[in-house]
Formats: sequence, structure tokens, C-alpha cells
Amino acid sequence: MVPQAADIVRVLPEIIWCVFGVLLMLLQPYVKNRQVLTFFGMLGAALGTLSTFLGHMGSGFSGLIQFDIFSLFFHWLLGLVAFLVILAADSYLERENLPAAEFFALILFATAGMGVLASAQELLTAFIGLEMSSIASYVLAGYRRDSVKSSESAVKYFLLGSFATAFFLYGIALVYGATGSTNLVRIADADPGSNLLRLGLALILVGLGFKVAAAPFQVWTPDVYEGAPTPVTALFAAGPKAATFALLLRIFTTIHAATEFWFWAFWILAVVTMFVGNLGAIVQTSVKRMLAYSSIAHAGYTLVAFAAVRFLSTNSEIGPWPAYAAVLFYLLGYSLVKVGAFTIVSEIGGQGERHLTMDDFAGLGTRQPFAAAAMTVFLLSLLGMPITAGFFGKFYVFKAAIGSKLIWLAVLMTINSVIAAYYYLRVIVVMYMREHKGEMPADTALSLSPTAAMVVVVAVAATIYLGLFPNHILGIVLSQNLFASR
Amino acid sequence: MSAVLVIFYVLAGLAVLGAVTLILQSHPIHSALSLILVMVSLAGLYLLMGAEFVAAVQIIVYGGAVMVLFVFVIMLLNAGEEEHTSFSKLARFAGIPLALALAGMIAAAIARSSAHLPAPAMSGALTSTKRLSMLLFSEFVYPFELTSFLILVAIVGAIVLAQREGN
Amino acid sequence: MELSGHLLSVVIFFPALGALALLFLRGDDALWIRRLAFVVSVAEFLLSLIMLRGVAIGAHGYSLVEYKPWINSPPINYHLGVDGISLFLVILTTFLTPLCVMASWKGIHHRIKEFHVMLLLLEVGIIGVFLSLDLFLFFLFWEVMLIPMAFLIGIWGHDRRIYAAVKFFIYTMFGSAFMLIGILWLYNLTTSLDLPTIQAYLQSNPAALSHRTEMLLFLSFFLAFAIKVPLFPLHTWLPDAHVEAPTAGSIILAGVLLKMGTYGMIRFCLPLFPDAAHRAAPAVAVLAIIGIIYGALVALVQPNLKKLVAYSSVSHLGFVVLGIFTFNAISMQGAVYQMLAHGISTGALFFLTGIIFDRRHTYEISEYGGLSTPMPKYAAFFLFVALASMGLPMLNGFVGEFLILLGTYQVHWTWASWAALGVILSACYLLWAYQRVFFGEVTHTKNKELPDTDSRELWGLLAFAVVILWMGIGSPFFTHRIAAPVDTVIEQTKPHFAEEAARPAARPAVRSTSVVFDGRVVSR
Amino acid sequence: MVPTNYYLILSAILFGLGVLAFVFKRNIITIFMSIELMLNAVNLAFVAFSQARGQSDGEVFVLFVIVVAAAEAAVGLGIIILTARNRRSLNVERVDLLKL
Amino acid sequence: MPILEHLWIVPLLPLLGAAINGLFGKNWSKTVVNSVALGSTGISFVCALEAVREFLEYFAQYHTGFRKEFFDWIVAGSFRAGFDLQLDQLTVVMMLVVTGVGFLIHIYSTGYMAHEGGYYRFFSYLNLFMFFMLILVMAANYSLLFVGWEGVGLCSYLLIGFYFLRKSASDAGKKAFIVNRIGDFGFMLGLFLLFRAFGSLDFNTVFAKAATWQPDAMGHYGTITIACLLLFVGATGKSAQLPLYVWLPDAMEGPTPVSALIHAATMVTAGVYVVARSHVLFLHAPTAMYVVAVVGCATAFFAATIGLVQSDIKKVLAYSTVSQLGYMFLGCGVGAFGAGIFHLMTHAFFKALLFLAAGSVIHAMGGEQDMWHMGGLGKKIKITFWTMLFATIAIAGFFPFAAFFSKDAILFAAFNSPDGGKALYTVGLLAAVLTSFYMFRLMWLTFGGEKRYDEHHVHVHESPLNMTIPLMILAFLSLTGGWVAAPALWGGKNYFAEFLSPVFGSAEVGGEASASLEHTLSYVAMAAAFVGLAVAWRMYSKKVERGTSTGLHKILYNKYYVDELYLGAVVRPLMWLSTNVFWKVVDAGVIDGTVNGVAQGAAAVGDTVRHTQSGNTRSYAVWVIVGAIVIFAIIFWPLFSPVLSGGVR
Repeated sequence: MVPQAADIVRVLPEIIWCVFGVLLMLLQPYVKNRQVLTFFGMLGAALGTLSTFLGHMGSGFSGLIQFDIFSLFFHWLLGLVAFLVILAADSYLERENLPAAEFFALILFATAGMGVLASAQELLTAFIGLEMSSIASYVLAGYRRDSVKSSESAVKYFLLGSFATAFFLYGIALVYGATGSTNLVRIADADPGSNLLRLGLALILVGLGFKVAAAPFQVWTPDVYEGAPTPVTALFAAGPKAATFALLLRIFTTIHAATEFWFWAFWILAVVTMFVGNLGAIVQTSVKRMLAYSSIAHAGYTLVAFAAVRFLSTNSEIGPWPAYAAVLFYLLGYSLVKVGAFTIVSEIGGQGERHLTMDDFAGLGTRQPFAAAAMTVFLLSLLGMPITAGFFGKFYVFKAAIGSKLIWLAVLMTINSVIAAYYYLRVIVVMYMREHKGEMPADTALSLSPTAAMVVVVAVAATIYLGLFPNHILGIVLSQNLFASR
Repeated sequence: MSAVLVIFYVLAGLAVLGAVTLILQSHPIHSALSLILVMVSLAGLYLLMGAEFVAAVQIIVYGGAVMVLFVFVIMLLNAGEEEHTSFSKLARFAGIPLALALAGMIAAAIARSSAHLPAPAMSGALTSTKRLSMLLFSEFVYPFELTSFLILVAIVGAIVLAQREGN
Repeated sequence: MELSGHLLSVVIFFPALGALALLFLRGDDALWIRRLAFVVSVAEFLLSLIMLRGVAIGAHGYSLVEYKPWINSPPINYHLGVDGISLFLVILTTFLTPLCVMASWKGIHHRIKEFHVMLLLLEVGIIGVFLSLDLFLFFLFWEVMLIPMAFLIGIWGHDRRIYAAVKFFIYTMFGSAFMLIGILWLYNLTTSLDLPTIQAYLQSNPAALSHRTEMLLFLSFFLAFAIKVPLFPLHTWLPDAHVEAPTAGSIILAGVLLKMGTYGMIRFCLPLFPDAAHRAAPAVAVLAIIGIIYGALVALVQPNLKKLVAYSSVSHLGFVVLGIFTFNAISMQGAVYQMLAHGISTGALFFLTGIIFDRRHTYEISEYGGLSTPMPKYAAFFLFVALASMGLPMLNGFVGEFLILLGTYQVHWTWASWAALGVILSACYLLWAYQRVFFGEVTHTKNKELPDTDSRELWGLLAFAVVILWMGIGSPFFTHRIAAPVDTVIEQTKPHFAEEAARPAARPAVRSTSVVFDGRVVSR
Repeated sequence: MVPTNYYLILSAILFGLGVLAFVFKRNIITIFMSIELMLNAVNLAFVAFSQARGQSDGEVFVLFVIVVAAAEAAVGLGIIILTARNRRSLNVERVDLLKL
Repeated sequence: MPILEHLWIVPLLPLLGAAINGLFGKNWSKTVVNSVALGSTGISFVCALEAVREFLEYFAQYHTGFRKEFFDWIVAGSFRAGFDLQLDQLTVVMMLVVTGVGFLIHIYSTGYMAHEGGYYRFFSYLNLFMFFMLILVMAANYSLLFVGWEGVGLCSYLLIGFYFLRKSASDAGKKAFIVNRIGDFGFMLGLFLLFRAFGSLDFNTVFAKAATWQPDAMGHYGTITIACLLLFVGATGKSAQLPLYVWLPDAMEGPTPVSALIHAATMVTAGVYVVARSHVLFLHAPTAMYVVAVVGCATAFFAATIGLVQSDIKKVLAYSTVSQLGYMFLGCGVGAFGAGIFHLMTHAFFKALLFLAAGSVIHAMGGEQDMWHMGGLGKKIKITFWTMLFATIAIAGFFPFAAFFSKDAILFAAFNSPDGGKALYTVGLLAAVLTSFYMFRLMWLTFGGEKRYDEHHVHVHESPLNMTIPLMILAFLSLTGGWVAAPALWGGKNYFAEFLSPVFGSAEVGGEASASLEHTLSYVAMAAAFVGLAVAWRMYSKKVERGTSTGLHKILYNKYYVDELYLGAVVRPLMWLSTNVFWKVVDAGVIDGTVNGVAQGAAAVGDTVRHTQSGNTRSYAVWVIVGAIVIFAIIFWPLFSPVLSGGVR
């Protein structure tokens, strides 16, 4: 029962992230140079990510966590996101003149929490992880203390987030009551017929649905994303969402009953979410808010793959793997793109995030060719155009959906991607085909700051690479032992 | 009707009463006090079930620390009567019925499905606490350690948020 | 030759290299950008001519095949191949691109570098579409091609360019999204994305698809193609796109992009879903015929020269679709030929409209009149091309139209009779427009001093004229190469239920009125 | 002996009242209290279940929940103070700058 | 046999001339252009003659038409259209007419066009026309014939619109082309049907198969009849028969030599040629034959009536042309193909002559075309007068001039034709009366009586030699041309029919009818001509003034308002429909309306969606609750969850 060294190694990433978080806090009084802190933050993120190689597969802490390719994949994803966000935040913090150390520390803590979420195999541990990331996120959302919007987004996120958490927790309680355990594996063995279990799972779905911004739980997303400091928004769009999906997926794979209970729920959530996200995005004038809505829509697309799991796992010889692969690949591509896009937005936004409207993007193609080009790549990826990661993501989701005979879902998704084309295109049109009206605000940087540029370059490169040669990633996400057997 | 059941009803009644007054009171302080009432009565129920340690923690941490924090903040911001705006049409018309409906559903579902569970066995206090600590430091050590970081996050957050301008 | 191993890849990606090279030039160095772009596109044209050697006359199946595994799951392969049909479409593309560069020599003034980069990338996409034999690859190029085209319209277009660009993009996207579903569904049923493989599979066990499934799949592909063609009710993006696009854009758009739709029908809709194709044929034919007449009538009354040409495309492409959906060797060869012919003559027409636009910056017919006095050479070329487009014998337009109608008549005489009305109407709108633009006294003083075609334009026009004549007289050069693949397609399109339902294959030569409402007649 | 589902029903009622309070109250602090109320309801359920099953896990969970609640309280109140500082109101309905 | 083996030379030479003049002639002197144009046509005429000579040898040897395939033009599936030329008696006649008359008219043009702009253009068009016309007559299959068919149409379009600065001219050209297209529509369908029936468009194959064609169950030659009628539709377009004749009168907008060559001598006779060429088919399609006869006859009369009152000298001739073409069709229609072709030839001579003479008159009058502003020219321009008089006598049908024999043969055949022959004959005869009337009316108005023009403005002068010589040659031909087919009773011998017999074979009907009947009929015809002459003399020989046209005269003068009818009944409605229904409503309204409507609809929905995003946390909480309830509903709804119905385990 007493944890072994192996267990420790299996949670090394979380430990490293937290430790570096603490380290940053300790350094803060002495180091006045922001770059150094940035460096430390990135170092922490990187080390944590790399440390995944040390641990070998298997469950740790008497089954509380499961360290397998799946969690490894997500640790990588989260680490990468954290790394990029920290890098992107550097110039932002300077511009907004905000304390750096706490910021990076919180990001690392949040990342650690997500990591826990990704590898947790026991609901309470997951809950702790969720809370870690959430609490850190609340603070990050309100990080621009003097900004009314920022604090508002913090309040909304905090109140609604804890509200949802309560549901999640109550769900856990009921599941525990029904099965006498919170360990997924043991829950799976329990009688799936009991109403208590079903109720519990329903409540859990409410809680998690909120975190992944599935309609009608998406309500908080646009406000929080818009109010939060843009790099933080990037983190929100990529990290917690991915981690929560990871947990959902883990529950799916472990508790077969869940796929049954949740099937229609996911079907309907997916459709509603797609439509709400896309239709909402059409009418937005602020690019940042538009991207927020678009991330709702993308959550919807991901849910489509979830809906596909049930049929595949029961009726097809290959099993649900295509659906899982779709989710993983989709999240990867999506996260990278979102981070890149929000980075650009934050750079264009300028001091005090005052230039977020479409008009501010007008003529970007001539003013900042590089930024505009990169933004175009991201938008096309979100739109699901070929030779971008987004295309394959969407492709695999489609494939999963059609593979499980969800033709109607696929058709609805198609219609949505056409709607989406409209507003993504609008940004491109504005950037290249409109000239900027009025005089140029002085403080808009004539080009991206080097750090941000780095982030963008990485994101673009990754997006296109995944769009051309997805094989490597596919090799990982399609591996049959994605989830190490118990 | 056994004494235990009577006590249960009393405490349960107090808890619900507290919850209701929490809603009905218009001044935060009163709401806070009624919340304390709920917590205390819950502590009583824990005792009734034989979970002494939890009951104690409930009183100390919740009733003591957390609620004091609340009251302190209320004082700090000297929040007065809450104004009864209702800009939200949705909450105004649909909110309460829907909330009640939800509560009803949950309650009904639980009532229907948990009848078969055995009644709580009043286990000896010490043993239960012992087992508790065992679990905490063996099986659940990982979440336990995580909570420490969680608290750290909370502290950092609080500092970041509350610290005055131009630190 | 060593090259032949990767010839197709080279042909596809050479323009991309050119585009890359362009990026290294200084943006304001217009002359050299244009020269480089021109050289690259001409070189590309010559490269594509090499393919002629690779495709043996009468060869069934694909030549110069390239096959490399690309993505493991689903098994997507980099599978290229060319046959008589795609061969000439590719050459058409490579032939038109240099002319586009010429056409934009004067018309394009800002962001010249980007313009030519886009043009070359567009070429890459289009050629890729014609050469890929993997459904996924095909779809990939199909989508990729959208973006540069939308940019060409949206950045270098005219007043309502953005509306036009977005409309074009969304319209096409709508169709292709459904095609993606179709592709995946098909993959789901055949576990392959490789066209020949799927083909073989479906041929070998016709029961693979239920009638309903087959029809749905057919429609999912057909919608995408019908929008591109464009078939009658889905055509409204075309006039806007054309009117707003810069000359080069229009040339490529009308010259090649539309053909992608009809090409898709021949390559995918028919061979993969023969029964559905036959069942849908009457409806499609009706739409095509409506398109022919409707397009011509609307073209007749257009006050805007470019719009007129655009609607004429709707009419002409109607012929092509009709030819395809009669499943008759003659008409289908005619259809393919008409694709090429229309590409040339309409391309030339847009080239010509571009020339006067460069001088007067308007397409309004009322702004012109009596042009043959100031610019006789121009007038002569315009007449020549117009005649070609209205299908005068010995010019390219005639062969295709004649074969289509001839072939169609053999199977459904009423279809052919209705379609033939288009022949009259095309004369009407073209001649009337020509009269209004070129005949009579010069009405606008602005037009009095218009310079005639300069040498650059003259060379471009000559290139067009030569090809027009050649295609008009030497058609066997093309049809010999087209024949075999077309026969293959028709062979593959033989409906399965034709055998099932034992019905007299040979129908009486005359009085086959009944044929019309029954797509089941198997031609030949 | 008190049947377990009495406790559970009570917890359900309390949870429901918490939800009700969340939508009913305007004062941010009170709303936060209602969240605490919901968490308490959860705790009750946990304890009841663990007692019913004669395990102690449930009680461990309760401890965790209490800690988390405390942490949330710290941060939450910090945020509330921040908001109160930024805009002179604790009425949640007046915190609606971000919309549409 | 050099030329015969390289038959393509004959048509190609004019094409060469056209190309050279068209591409480079712009900056060349008239003489150079002349030499190119005349040279090419002249040589091609000579080659034609040589070819004929060789052909006759060939025929004597093989007793069959000469035929040679040069290259494949279209090949698709079972269809082949080759550049195949053939030579048989019929072709020979046509070829000689085309090249011969064409050459003469070229010469004439060098004088007539001397002072016109675009000289090189004119000749290049003219040569191009020669090329296509030769292709038309020498083609050995319908598809190549169609090439010539369309090509001559194009040239007539170009030449009618030669003075493109005049709107009327360009209108006329357009009209000609489009009306012809309407005919071609039928023609093409005819070809398609032939291919469907016989699997080929090659003359030999088609005719061979047709000869052995079996009537279907109802004893009809359905396919062939339909095919013939469709071909005839094409013919009516090209040869200006009812109801598609309307373009020809307007075509007079073109330069007069053009009217002479294209709209009198050659192109317009293409329809007749096609019918004659397809006689094998027509003989299998009695119905079609009858239709041809009736239409021809009707046209002959109808056009003649209009011709009575026209005041423009060329218009009169134009309607007369229409009428004469009607005769030719009548001939073919009653089976007298030989006679039809014969009339075609003679008509080529005298009608060309008439036009050229008229041209010379116009030339003399400095462009004046209204006969009411002429008169008394007889003394001024003698050569023109006399030559034109020859032509008039010829067309009127007086012995021994050309038309006397040709028209006679046709009428005779008509009289003998089994069903309704008498009626056809009578109408034809009436038309003959009218013909001689309006022709002599023309003569008197132009050359006779007082002069009705102002000396000071118009300086009447005889045309130069290069114009008058062709006139004389043609005059000679129209005097003697008839004798090649003079029936025996006039001491002649029907060489022509004999010559054509290998083509038409037994097609020639009526030959065996009694000599006496033939005699009487020809007297009747001559009488008719005299009647016309007499009336004309009575009305116009003395001093006349243009009267106010009223009643019937008015209707005739306005050509029965046919143009107005077409305009009002077809053109205008079509335009209106296209503009106000198809374009404005269907396209812009319905389709685009839907498209944009969908977009706006989406935006509207989006707007409502965003308004759920009220920014109010309480509402948000309610949304969460709603979601929770929905999920409960879903999960606990037996309908949805297979679990409840024992799906799992």
C-alpha cells in the first residue's frame, strides 16, 4: 500500500511542474529580470514533459493513476501548450506590466492539475486535479487586476466553475454510493443497471460538460475567454479542455456502461454545441470573442467522435480505436492552432488589449504579412482545409462518425463546417481584401515580438507538418495498447 | 419512533431551515449565519452516523475557518442589503421552477434507487479515525499530497489577487 | 527517359517551385516577377507536353502511374496517373496559365508578386485534381485549389469582389463537404480510398451497395461536381465570380475550373455508381438542357460583356453534362472534347474582354460600339473566337457540340432536339453582342482613340487562334487519345440491372419517344 | 436506526436548495455561500454512503472536499474582493460587461 | 490524273487567296489584291475545268462518280467525318457555275468596288465564300457538306454586313445568320436522324442503304420522311423559302456583286442542291417531296406578289430570286430534279446578270437604288440596258431564252405530277405572269419613260469595261444557256438531262408525257409571259408617278408585315422573358434570393444565439440547470437508453 519509487516516477511530470512553480515563487523576490523567469518557466514545462520518458507504463498509487500511452500523449500535449503559452506570455506581461513569476507558477500548477486529470483513474484524484487547474485558472483569468473585464471573467469563471464542480462532485458521491468505489476499474465491474450509478454519471457529465464547454454549458466560455488575458485564453482554449476530454475518454474506455448511458446525450450535446458555437461566431465583431465561440464549435466536433464510440466498440471488429484516435488527433491539432491564433490576437491587441475587433485586423496582410499569413494558416486549419492539422482532425472525426453509421451527425457537422467557413473566411477577407480605415494606432506593434513570433512559427510548422505527415502521431494515437490493460 | 430518528428529524429540520433562511435572508451576514447553522447541524448528523472525526473537522475547518473568512470578507467590503434587481428574465421566470425541478429529479431518483442500502452501522469512533488516517497516508497519499499544492495555489492566487497596485 | 518515373509529380509541383522562386524576388520588381512567372508557366507547359509521349493511343487504364504509400490509416496513397481524358485537361491548364500571365501584364498593378504566386499555386491545385487517383488526394487538391482562386478574385477583383469571392468559396465548400462524406462512406463500404481498387471492388461485386446507398453516394459526389460545373440551379456563383474576377482569374475559372466538375462526373460519378447514374440521368439531362437554353437566353440580355460570356459558359457546360449523361461513346467523347474546346474559346473570350477592360475599365456593352474602326485587329480576333464559341465548323467549338448532339440523338432524340436550340441561341447572343460592341459608328469619344492590340496581346491571341483552328480541323489527334478511356468509362458505367432486367437491348431506331423518361437505355 | 436514504434525500434537498440559492441570490458572496451549501450536501452523501457500506473512503473524501472548499474560499473571496474593488457593487447582475 | 487526285486544290486556292488578302492585303495596292483574288479564283476555275475533263474520262472508264478521302476530320466511336471530296455530274454543274460565275463576278467587283474602303477585306471574304461554296458542292458526306453550308452562311453574314458602319447593314447580316441558324437547327437534326438510321453520313453509304430501305409496318418510310423534312427545313433557311425567306431581301444591304454572287447565283441555291443531292432519300419520302413542291410553289407565287410593288431595284430582284428558287424547289418537289438543277443553272446566269446590271445602274446613278428616281436611262447607259433587257426576257421566259426552257420543264413536270399537279401548275403559271410583269415594270421604270432624277446632282455614266464585259458574257449565256436542255420539239436535245442521268437516273419524271401536251403547255407559258409584259407596258410605258400606296398595294409594299409579325410574336417576347423572368426573377430573385436568404437566416439565428449570452451569471446558471435537466431526461428516457430495455449485459 505504501507508494513505491515507480509510482513517484509515474507522476514525475506533475511533481516537476509543481516544483518549478514553487521555485518560481521562491525566485521571484530576487530575480527582477523577466526573461530569466520566462526561461525558468519554459524549462519547467520542458523538463516536466521530458520526464514522461522516465516512467514506464502501468498504474500507480494502487490504481489511482494510470500511466499509459494515452496519458503520455496528453502530458506531451499539455506540456507543449504550457511551454508555448509561457513563451507567448513573455511579451504580453511586459506590455501589460504584470508580475511574471506568479503568472508562470500558476500556469505550471494548472498544467500539473491537468496532468493529474489526464492520468487519473480514480475520480477523487481527478477531482483534485480538476480543482488544481480550475483554481489556478480562476486566478489567471483575473490576472489583470486593474481591468474590469478581467476581474469579471474571473468572477464568472469562478462562480459557474465551482457550481459545475459541485455537480461533478455530487456525481462522484452517487457513483461511490452505487458502486462502493471511486476507482474507474472497480466501477466498471459494478452493476451497470443501477439508477444511482446512472444518475451519478449524468451529474459527472454535467460537471465535465461544463469544463469542455459543451452547449448548453458553454455559456461561460465567450465571456471568460474574452475577459481573460489573451495568453491565458490560449491556455484555456487548449489545456483544460484537452485534459477534461482526456478524463471523459478515460471514463468511456473503462466504464463500458457509460458509453451506453451517454450516447444520446453526446449525440444531442454535439449537435447543439456545434450549432451554438458556429452560429454565435458568425455575428461576432471581436476576433477574440469569435475565436471563443469557434472553440465551442470545435468542442462540438470532438463530441461527435465520442458519440461514435458506442457503435464502434460494440458493432465493429476494429473496436472504438478510430474514434479515440480522432479525438486525440483533433485535440492536438486544435490546441496548437488555438495557441497560435490567440498569440497573434494578443500581439495585435496591443497594450490593454484595445485592438481586438475585425477592423483592427483590416489590411493586416500588408501591414504584417507574416502575422497575417500565419493567422490564415490557423484559420484554414480551424476551417478544416487540407494540408493543415485541422483537416485531418475533422477528417478522422468524420470517418469515425460515418464508420459508426452516424450519417446524420456527419451531415449536420458538414453543414456546420460550411457555416464556419463563413466567419473564418471573414477574417481572412478582412486581413487581405480590406484596407485599414482611419490612422494606424501608434502602439500596435509593426511586427510580432520575437517570442510570440517563435510561438507562431512553431504552431504553424506543427500545423502544416501534421497536415502533411500525420503518420507519426497516428502511430501513437492508433496504437491498440493506447490504454494499458489493467 | 426511536430517539435517534427524532434527533435526525430535528437536525435535518435545522439544516433545511438554515438552507432556506440562507436563501430568504437579504443581508449577507444573516445568510452566513444560517449557513453556519446548516454546517453545525450537519456535524450533528455526522456524529449521529458515527463519523466523529469528520464531524469535528466540519466544525473546526468549516464552521470555524471558512465561515469566519466569509464573515471577515463581508465586513471588509461592508456589504449591505443585497439589491433585488432581476435583469435576468431567465432566472426570474424559469430559474426557480427549473431549480426545483432539478432538485426534485435528483431527490426522486435517489429515493427510488437507494432504498436497498443498509443503515449506517455506528462503528466505534477510534477505529474509524484510525482507519481514516491509514487510508489517508497509504492509499490516498497521492491526492493528499496534491491537496498541499492545491492550497499553495490558493495562497499564491490570493496573494496575486489581493495584493495592492504597484506592489 | 529517367524523368518519366516522376513525371506527373514534376508536372504537378513544378509551378510550386516557381512560386517559391518568385517569393525571393523583390516585391516591387514587377517586370522580373512577370517574366519569371511567364517563363515558369511556359516551361510547365512544355513539361506537360512530355506527357503526350507517355500516353499511348488506345491505351486503356492509366499511364505514368506513381504510387507511394502516404498515410497508414486510413490507407491513403500518393497515387497519380493520367489517361487520355486527364491528359488534355492538364495540358489545357498549362496552356492557359502563361496566357493568364500575359493577360495580367497590364491589368495587375498591386501585390504583383502575390498575384503570380497565387496563380501558380492555383495551377498546382488544378493539375493535382486531374492527376490524382486516390479519392483523398483528389479531395485534397480539390479543396486546396479553392484558396488561391478565392484570393485571386478577392484581392485583385473589381468592386464587389469580396462578395463574389466568399460566394464562390462557400458554394464550392458546401458541395465538397458533402463529397467528403461520400468519400468516407465509400471508404467505409470498400475499405479503400484508391480509385482503381474501389472501381474493381464495386465492379466485381455489384451487390456491395444497396440501391439507396448508391444513389445517396452518387448524389453526394454529384452535388459537388454540379456546383462546380455549374449545373442549372446551382450556377449563380459563376456570373458574380466571373464579373468580379481579374482577367486571369476568369480565364482559369472558365477555362479549367468548371471542367473539374465535369471531369469529376466522368471519373467518379459514372464508373463508381453506374446504376444510380442511369437512374439519375433523365433528371440530370433535363437540368442540363434547361441550363443550355436558360443560360443562353439570360446571356442574350446581359448588358455586361463579361457576364454574357459567363452565362454562355453555363449554356456550353450544359452540353457537356448532357453528353456525359447519355452514356454514349460519341456523345461522351464529344463532351470531353467540348470541355477542351470551351476551355480554349472561353479563355480566349475572357482574354479579349480583358484587353478592352485594360483600356476602358468597364465591361458595359453600352460603353462601347463601333470598336472595329479604332481596333480592327482586335475586332477580327474577337469575331474569330466568337464564331468558334458559337460552334462554326472547322473551329473547335463545332466538333464537341456536334458529337454531343449526334451521340445524344442516337439515344434520346428529344434531349438532343431541345439541346440543339442552344445552337441557334448562341449565335443570337454572340452576334448581337458583337454587333453592339464593334459595328456602327464610334459612339463614345473615349473609344475613338483606343489603341489596337499591342504585340503582347497579339501573340496571346495568336496562340489561342492557332489552337482553335487546329482543334477545329485536326480533332482526331485528340479524339484518338480520348476514345479508349471514354470507352472504359462507358464499359464501367454499364448498369448492373441491365442484365438483371431482361429487356430488349436493341430498340427500334425510330419513334423511341418512350426513351426519354427512362434512363435505363444502355447506349452502344 | 435511521435508514441511509433519509440522509441521502436530505442531501439531495440541501443540494437542490443550494442550486436554488445560486440562481436566486444576487450578492456574489451569498452565491458563493450557496456553493458551499451544495458541497456540504455532497459531504453528507459521502458520509452516509461510506457509513452504509462500512467503509471509510467516503469520510476521506469528505476531508478532501473540505480542504478544496477552503482553498476555493480563499481564492474565491480574493476574486470577490477584486471585483468589489473594480466596480463598487457586489450584485452579480451588475457584473455584465462581457456579454453577447 | 493530277488534278483529280488532288481535287482539294480547287477549293483550296480561293481559301489561299482569302488568307493572303485577309492577313496581308491591308497595306497592299488594289492591283496586288486584285491579282491575288482573281488569280486564285481564276486558277481554281481552270483547275475545275481540267478536273471536269479528267472526270469525264474517268467516268467513261468506270461509269461512276469520282470520290477521294483526304483526311479524317472528326472521328468518334462509330462516327467518322472525313474531308472527302467527290465529283459527279451534279457536282460538275454546280462547280462550274460557282467557279465560272464567281470568277466573272470577281472581275466585275474590281470595277464596282474600286472606290470602296476595305477593298482587301471584300475580296478576302469573297474568296472565302468561294472556298466554302466549293466545299459544299464537292463534299462527299453530309458532315463536310455542313461545313460548307455553315461557311457560306458565315461569308454571307460578313459580306452583308460589309458596310458595318450602317446599322441596317449589320442588322441584316445578323438576321441572315440567325435565320440560317434556325434552318441549320433542322438540318443538323436531319443529319443526326440519318446517322441514327444509316449509321453513317457518307453519301454513298446513306444512299445505298436508303435505296434498299424497307417501309415500316404502316407502310411508311417514317425515318426517311422525317429526315427529308428536317433537311428541307435547312434548305428553306438557306434558300430563303417560306417561312424563312425574310433574311434575303434585307441581305441586299450588301454590295451588289455580293447580292449577285451569293444571294442570287450560288449560295441561295445550296438548298436546292442539297435536295437534289438527297434525291434518293426524297424519292423514298413522297410526303416530303410533296411538302417541298407545295412550299416551293407557294414561295414562288408569294414572293412574286411582293415583288410587284417594290420600288428599290435590288429589292425587286431579291424577291424575284426568292420566287425563282421557289420554282426550283417546285421542280425537285415534283421529281424533276434535273429540271430544278437546270433552272438553277440558267437562273444563275440571268439573275447574276440582272444584279450586276442593276449594280451597274446603281453605279451609274451614284448609289441611287429607288426606281422612282430613275427612268430614261436606256439611252444613257446602253450596254447595261441591253444586257439587262436580255436577262429580263430570259427570266420572263420568252423563247428562246434560258428560262423559257428551264421554267417550262418545271411547270411541265408539275403538271404531270400525280397528286395536285394541276393546282401546282396553275399557281406556278400565275407566278410566271407576275414575274414577267414586275421584271418589265422594272425595266420601264428604270430605263424607259422620262428621267425622274436631277441632272445636276447625278452624272449618269456607263460603267467601265471590267464591269460591262462580265455583263455581256452573262447576257450571252442567258441567251444560249437554255439550249443545252432544249426539248426535242424545239429542235433541240435534252443534253443536260442526259448528262445528269447518271446521278438522278430514272429520277427524271414526265419525260414520257405526250409531245403535244408539252407543246401546248409551253405556248401557254409564253402567253403568260406576254400577259405580264402587256400589263406592265399598259401601266408603266408612259410617264408615271409614284402613287400613294393603299389597300392591297400597301400590304404588298410592306411585305405582308411578316417581319413585324416575327418581331412581335417571337423576338420581343423572348427578350422580355429572358430579361424580366429568367434573369431578374429566377436568377437574381429565386436562386440568389435563396442563397443569400440562407446566409441572412444563419446570421439572424446567430444573433438570437448570442442574445442568450446575456452576460448575466444567473441566466448562465439557469442554462447549466437546463442542461442538467436535459441530460437527465435523455439518460432516464427509456426511448433513448437501450440500457433500460436491457440493452447492456
